Amino acid sequence: MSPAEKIEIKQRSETAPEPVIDSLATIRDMVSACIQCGTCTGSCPNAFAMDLTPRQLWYNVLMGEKETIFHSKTFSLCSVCYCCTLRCPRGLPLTETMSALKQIAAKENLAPYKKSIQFYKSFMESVRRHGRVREMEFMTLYFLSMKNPFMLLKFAPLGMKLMGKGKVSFEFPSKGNGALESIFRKVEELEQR
Amino acid sequence: MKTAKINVKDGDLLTALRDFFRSILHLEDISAILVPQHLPAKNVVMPTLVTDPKQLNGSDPLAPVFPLNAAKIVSRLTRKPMGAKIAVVLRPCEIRAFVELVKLKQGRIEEVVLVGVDCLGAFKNGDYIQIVGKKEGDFTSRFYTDALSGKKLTFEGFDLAPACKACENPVPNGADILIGLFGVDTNNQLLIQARTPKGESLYDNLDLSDSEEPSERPGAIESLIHERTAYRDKMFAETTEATNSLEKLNTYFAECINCYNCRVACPVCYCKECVFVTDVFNHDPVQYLRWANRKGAIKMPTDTVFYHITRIAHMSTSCVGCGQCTNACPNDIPVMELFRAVSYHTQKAFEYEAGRSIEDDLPLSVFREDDSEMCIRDSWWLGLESAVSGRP
Amino acid sequence: MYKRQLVVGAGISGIRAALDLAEFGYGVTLVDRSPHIGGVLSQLDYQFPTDRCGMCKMLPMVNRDASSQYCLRKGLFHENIEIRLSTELVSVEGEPGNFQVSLRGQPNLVDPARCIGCGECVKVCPVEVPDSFNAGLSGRKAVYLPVPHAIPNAYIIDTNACSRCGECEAICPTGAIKLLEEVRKNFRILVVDDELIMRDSLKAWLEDEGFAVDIAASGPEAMNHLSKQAYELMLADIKMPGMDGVELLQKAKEIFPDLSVVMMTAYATVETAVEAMKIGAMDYLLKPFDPDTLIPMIIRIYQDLEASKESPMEVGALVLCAGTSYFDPSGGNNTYGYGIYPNVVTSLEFERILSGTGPNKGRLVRLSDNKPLRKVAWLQCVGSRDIQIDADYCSSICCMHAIKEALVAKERAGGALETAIFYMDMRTFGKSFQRYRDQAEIEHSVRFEKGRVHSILHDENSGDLIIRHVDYSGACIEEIFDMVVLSVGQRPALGTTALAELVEMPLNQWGFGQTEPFSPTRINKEGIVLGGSFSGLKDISESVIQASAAALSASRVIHAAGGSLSPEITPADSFPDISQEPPKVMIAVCTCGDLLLKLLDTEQLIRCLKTDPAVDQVAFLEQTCTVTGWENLFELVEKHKPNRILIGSCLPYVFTQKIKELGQRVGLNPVLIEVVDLMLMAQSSKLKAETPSADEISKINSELLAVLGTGLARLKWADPNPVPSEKILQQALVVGGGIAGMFSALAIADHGFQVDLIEKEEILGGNLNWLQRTLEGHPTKTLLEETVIRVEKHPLINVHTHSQVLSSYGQVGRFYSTIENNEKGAVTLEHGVTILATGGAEADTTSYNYGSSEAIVTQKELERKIHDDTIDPNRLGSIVMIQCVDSRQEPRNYCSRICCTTALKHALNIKEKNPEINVYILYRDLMTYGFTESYYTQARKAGVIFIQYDLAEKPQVTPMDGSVRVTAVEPIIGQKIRIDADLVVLATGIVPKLPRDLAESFGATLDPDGFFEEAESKWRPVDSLKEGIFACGLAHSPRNITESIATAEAAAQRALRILSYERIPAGKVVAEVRHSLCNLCERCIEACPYGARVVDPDLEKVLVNAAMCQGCGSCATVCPNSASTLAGFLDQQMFEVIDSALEGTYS
Amino acid sequence: MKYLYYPGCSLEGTALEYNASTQTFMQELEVDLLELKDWTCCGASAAEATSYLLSLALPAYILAMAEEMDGTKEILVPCSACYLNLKKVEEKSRKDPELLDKINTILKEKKLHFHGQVRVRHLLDVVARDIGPAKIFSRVKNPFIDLKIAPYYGCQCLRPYSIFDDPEEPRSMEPLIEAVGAKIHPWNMGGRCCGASHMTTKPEVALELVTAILKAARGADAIVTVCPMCQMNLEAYQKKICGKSKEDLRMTILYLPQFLGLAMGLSEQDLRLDLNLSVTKEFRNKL
Repeated sequence: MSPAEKIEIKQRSETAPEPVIDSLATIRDMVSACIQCGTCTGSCPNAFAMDLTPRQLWYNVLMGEKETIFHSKTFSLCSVCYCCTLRCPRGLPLTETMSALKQIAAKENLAPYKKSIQFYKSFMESVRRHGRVREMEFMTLYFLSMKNPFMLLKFAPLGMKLMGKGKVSFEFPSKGNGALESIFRKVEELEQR
Repeated sequence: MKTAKINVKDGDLLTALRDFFRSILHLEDISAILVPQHLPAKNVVMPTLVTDPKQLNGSDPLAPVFPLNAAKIVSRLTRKPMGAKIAVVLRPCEIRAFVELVKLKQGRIEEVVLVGVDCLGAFKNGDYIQIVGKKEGDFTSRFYTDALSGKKLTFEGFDLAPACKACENPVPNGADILIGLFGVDTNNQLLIQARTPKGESLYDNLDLSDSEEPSERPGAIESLIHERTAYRDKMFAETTEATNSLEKLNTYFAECINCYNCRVACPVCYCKECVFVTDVFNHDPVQYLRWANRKGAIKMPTDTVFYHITRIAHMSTSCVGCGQCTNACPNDIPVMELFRAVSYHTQKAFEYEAGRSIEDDLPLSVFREDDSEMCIRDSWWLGLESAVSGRP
Repeated sequence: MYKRQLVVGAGISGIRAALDLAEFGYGVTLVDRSPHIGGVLSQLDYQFPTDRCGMCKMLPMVNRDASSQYCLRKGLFHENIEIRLSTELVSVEGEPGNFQVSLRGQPNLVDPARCIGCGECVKVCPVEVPDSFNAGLSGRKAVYLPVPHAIPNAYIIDTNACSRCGECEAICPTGAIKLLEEVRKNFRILVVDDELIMRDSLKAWLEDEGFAVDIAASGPEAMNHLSKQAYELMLADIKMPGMDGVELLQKAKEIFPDLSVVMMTAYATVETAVEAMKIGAMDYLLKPFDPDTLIPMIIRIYQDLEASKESPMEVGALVLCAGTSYFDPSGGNNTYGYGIYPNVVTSLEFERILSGTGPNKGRLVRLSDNKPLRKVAWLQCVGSRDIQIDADYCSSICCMHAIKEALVAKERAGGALETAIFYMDMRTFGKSFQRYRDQAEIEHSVRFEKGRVHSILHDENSGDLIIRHVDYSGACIEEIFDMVVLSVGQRPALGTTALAELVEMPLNQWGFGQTEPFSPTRINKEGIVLGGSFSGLKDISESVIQASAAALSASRVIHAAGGSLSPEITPADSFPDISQEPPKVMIAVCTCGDLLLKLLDTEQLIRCLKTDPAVDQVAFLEQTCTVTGWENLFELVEKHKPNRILIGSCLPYVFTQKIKELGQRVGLNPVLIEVVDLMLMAQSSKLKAETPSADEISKINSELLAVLGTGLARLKWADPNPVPSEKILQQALVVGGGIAGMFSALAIADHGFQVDLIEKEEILGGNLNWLQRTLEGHPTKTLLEETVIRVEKHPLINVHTHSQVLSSYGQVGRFYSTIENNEKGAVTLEHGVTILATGGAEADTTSYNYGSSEAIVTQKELERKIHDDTIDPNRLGSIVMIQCVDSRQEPRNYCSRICCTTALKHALNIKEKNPEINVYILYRDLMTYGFTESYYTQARKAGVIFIQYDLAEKPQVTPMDGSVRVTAVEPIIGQKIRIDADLVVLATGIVPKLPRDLAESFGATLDPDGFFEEAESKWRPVDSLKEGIFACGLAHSPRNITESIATAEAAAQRALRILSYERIPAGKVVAEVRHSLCNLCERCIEACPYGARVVDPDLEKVLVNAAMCQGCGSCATVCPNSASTLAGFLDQQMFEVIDSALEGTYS
Repeated sequence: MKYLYYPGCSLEGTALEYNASTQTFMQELEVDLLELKDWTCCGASAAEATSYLLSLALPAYILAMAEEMDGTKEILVPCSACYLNLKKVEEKSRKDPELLDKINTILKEKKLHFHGQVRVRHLLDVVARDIGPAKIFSRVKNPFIDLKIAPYYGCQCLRPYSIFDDPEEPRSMEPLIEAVGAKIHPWNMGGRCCGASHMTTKPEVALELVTAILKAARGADAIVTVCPMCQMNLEAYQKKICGKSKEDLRMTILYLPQFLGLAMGLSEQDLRLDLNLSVTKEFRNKL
């Protein structure tokens, strides 16, 4: 069900909407008791950088405004500090809702979030392969996936510094190698259902 | 506002006025006219209730004297239905006093037509007798000629009464029919104005021809009021200075003998019997002794200042400043001066002006249970205190 | 005989219920667990909308002399009310109409009868604790005054804080303090423990508390003690060698079944202890324990046992008015830094800061650094509407409280104060609230910021507070405030759960009292009713209404149980007529031990007093407060036979009853006996020297003379004539046969009085004829049917349908109303009181293109159409509801209170039938006050979309082909939205149906919106200023069914207070007219606020209705020559009183 | 005292010194740490951003492994991100049996079953409550009377589960810092978010947050942290931030065990102070 069938929001963004899976319903249930008091926005350390405030994001979730939601960078800017969750007078799982939106974006590989998605996916790929994560590998995977190896240069000074301290290793982690593959597979299997 | 002019021959205002009164009395629905007249005896001027037009020959609303404020008379005439309509010729302060009495349910306005004459002022009663007692002939015309030509109104060393000199209401604005002198070429004309619907219906029956108000009139009135206000403010300042402590107030009323003449003369003091002559102030003999004991000596009679303050408390919101109180005082206490000074502030505090309009509610008459902010006593004391202390 | 009634809780509703019952003639016992009456109101000085107090307006209006006319915040003195403070209800037995209750009073270590309030004890007390009266903002000693203003205001001792140092006991000049009560010595405790240290410390602790303690080291030794000496209580250890505690318990109980035993146990043997309770132990103590847990428990046991010795009190019904308490913001996620940042205060604390008796003496400065307040913020919904802290409800009162505080603070600051209120919805749902809010915003520039503030930052250096909030554009704004006030919400009162368990009443999910559907007061248990905010969250006026309704329900219980109906009026005692005798006064001065004699020159005093020939005798007596002293006085009176008695002593208020007795014994009308307070004078003289100088003595003499002189002056003029009374026609007229009218008619008829019930329509029921069910889901049909049957079958109710009142005149006790029936024509009914229950209706509208399309309906039409299936939610795709149609804006600038909940009701109902439907509610502020808030949450959860709109940009409604297009500005996203709806529902609000001219003919006035105008919106909410006229239901104000019933029962209660008397006596203080002086200027008629005066044109006289006159004195004030006078305040009398008072200041 | 020990990936990489100092510190206080065998990644913040189920399955796997271990049921976690991930599973599975079933379906793959019997403890929780300031005070060798310390808690050890401290006004580090003689820098940034997860993808946002924290810390001699992400964020970008804001915002950032360890007389080498990216000269001089 989409409650927004008969509602039209003007001043739509110019870019054409990308296909989005129609699974907003569960997410809407997470925030349906929202009374739009704005506590979340006031609490959010990253609100200053967001295009929609969290309050506006929830409103769009309630209204089923997929296109607005997935053109906004708001949820990708959530740094999972849980301030809003803690303070919401309705006790809504707001941080988890942000994550749920991230998950949709990741599943759908939505273009606006490419950077974050690739970052996380690279990380998880590293974990999947080795059981533990090694910064060097995962950063390389990330920069490669971004098809921009030059990005590496931006982080080079820090990387060099860390390498100097022996904190970034070129070795892959030895222990637990491949230990998590079966778990990843099973999760994927369950999520397909 | 319907306006007309009637002709005056040789500057004889009185004749023209008498003719006009006759024409009013001739009207079908006017049964009588109350007008000040020279009485044959002793050359005094008193209100007379006239039904026969011939009996208007001595009428003289311009004589500079009014031994009593006629509002009291009109109140007596109208307390209950009379079954007929009368016209009453009054000074502005009398009209204003009557308006107050109507609001106090002491008179009814339904059966009267108020005819007001521009007021040139008056002398104290005693002074007037002194002046006219020695004069041959028509003092009134000498007076109004001087008054209207702006000469100094001092006769035999007697000046106009202070109340009149301080009166900023020389024009009878509340009258149904106004007879205008200020700014009018009184050698030839008198101004007649119908100021109310009641006045208009009378006017319509009077065979008058419509005309314009002379353009000089507003200016003339304004300058007169300006002069009076200046006098008044000076009087307020002096009075305040003379009464701004309890001690000074005692001195101010030192000569008072509790004769209560001032309250009898006061047009708005309407009580059947003043509380000061009732048993409330008929103290036990032992009480006097106790008071005397307390201080070693007390002035007799007691309660003099208390009396005046109480009268101010009761009546200052309705005081029209006619000055009859001062007139009535056997010991020449300037009662009016203090009354007016206090009234000015109390009336201002309530945004009320005594006698201005029948429509304005009397102050203090509306009281609600949940309205504890302005307690009756508080607000009154506020006025008195500021008046006495001279603070705004 | 009249049954006594018990009112639990002496807050505002408890006082109201007690007064209502007492005025009705019941004896009432009013208990409160705190040491003062007034509840939280004793801490609140100002009430909106007047921004003043006004509590005194609750004082009885009929039979006024039964109650002292004192400030109710200071004290309540009614001859039918017994007040027991620091007292709790501990048990309830029996059945409705016949309960036996036991009460437990905290023993008072200060004897209130002896305490003279000198405060010497406070000076020496070494213990300082936070003062709860000032919400902890200031400190107080362990011995203290519970409130600064009570009368009598005896000091009390905080037993928890008191260190028992004895300093106060030593310094008390009247011996009023007894720290260790003698009686405790009679309470013997046996401590049995095998550990020596345990035995010894217990003995020491308990003996410190004044108990008599013996110790035993083993079971056999204990048995030995028990056989020799009677014990009240035994503390027995469980684990002892040989005979263990349980065995000891068993043996002891066999021989001494009445012995109370408390087991002492370590954690390991808790189960044994629980078992022990099954065989007769009363409780157990878990080791290790400290004195702080042990002592209160033992004292409680002691008090319970002492209380159980008193025979339980017989009462007819219980009215529980236990109130609520405030949320404590320091617990949980204290994001506002309450208790950490000194300038974050609660609304109650701010109230104390505003108060002249507060920690700042009313100066508007910060407590932390004395900085004057220039900018203050209020944060709403602290502890309310917060699911995280289990408060899915609105506390109902905080919005108005915050506005009031802002306005009072602004006034106090002379305008030099910036105020901002941060809120989610401004819940201005009560009568006149919306205009008050608008005025605050427009005229007084109180800033209203929509948005919830999540946390406060603190500037350590300046003490200022930084608030970060978000506006609609999403911009974050940081603002600095001097002080932040947290508008704390309501919580169940302390002890609610225990009380509920005691009377076996249910609590709702948040712990508040739960009443039966449609009843504001009744619970599932007959004979026990709830009043005030105990059953939910209410402001003063609703609490007062509810309390009166509770009084009615309680009285009904008595009636059902066979209580008598009309109060037995004791015939007025006849006393010898002394009106012709000259005054012969006896002055008796109580010397309070020898305290006064030390300060006085008695010879000189007698000489001075006797200069007044009215004074016959001057006597000095010792301790008139004691029985002996009083007997001495009686003998003197017998001997000298004065015709007036003046007593100089302390606390005149406690003498009322004694004076009555004395009068009866010596045959003197009690009005001729007067008591003046000498103690006040003795204290204020500040003279405590053992040997005062001659100058000082003469000064005290003249002060004393002034006090006695004023009393003498009053007494000389006292008028022994009987007070006038007015005859009452014991019948009522109820206008309007809706639910409110029917309920009030039933309430009156059930008390045995005849009622005429007038209904305009063909059938009874009013709005209930179309309503289907409530938000909570209760069907209204059953209620309607049952009520109509009860009304129609009631032998004392005459139902006049198809009838209207044409006109009415008269005064309380006898009104004449002309009723016109469609067929039968006009008849005139006579009645003693009138209840206006003329109801209200959904307002008509032409807004939003109403009428142009069938798809645009009102909420009422929706209810009907859903019921008769003309609207089928399953066939609709989307519905838009628009709230506040024509409401909350001029000219109808009031909230109709029910529309938001009605919208929720329908939205939830529709969503239930068709979950796929889209429901949009366009609202301004959602008024889901109280527990209805949870339905708002439910609606949100059900997927209803809420869109707020602003008056400046109202939604647009355009009928289209087959649908209705609604456009509105959505403020959150700041965009215009468009909804094509299948149905648009308008909430047009309620308009009253009482025509202004009819109201005026009854003598009632209407407010600007046409609702009934109360005598006083908070304290006399269902009364008209004109006595004998009451209103209820929608004629009074918009409200739901249960709230309407509350007003109906309250109005009935207020009416019954009059109806139950054949004649109602006026008060002693009544105005009179001295016709010979009267000029008929009628200023007194205009001045009389109660309409008690009329001018009779035939007699040409001004007449006063003595029962309606409240003795306020307005008439006497406006009358210039004292033609209008007030009994007891004659000019001469007042002059003499003033004169005597001056005596003291002149010399 | 004995705890299971889950260091997490960061402590093998960028936060080597946290691992080293924690172990040394605990050893000094006679606390045994039994490191989990074959521990795997908890999913960090990446798992939750990609799959809800995965974000629970990964930590559940770790806890299930922990349940297999003998000796104690308490698992000490120094990394706040790991702590939260593990805690979340502990809490959620306790409240939601259905979810627990689902998780166990996944763990079946590894022939493990999670019973919900281990208790996840943050390092700070253990230091503050189990060890306590008194014990630390008794071990102090170099009291830091001249130091003023800004305690920084970050988010995830406080929120959303407020187990051992106030999530809004955290104070648990203060008695510990005071126990070694140092003073507390008065600030209210201790629980503020540093934006760690954004540093790679949205550095402009994260830098803003870090700048605010560093500015508020001015006046302190060091910031003490309990999370490798916070530590890295606060120490690694100082140069960049100083350049951007044109202010000297350099600040020593130490892990809590490092700081307390120093006072207890442990060597800089043992505490691996050499691995810290930002220890100022001024701070060293005060030691």
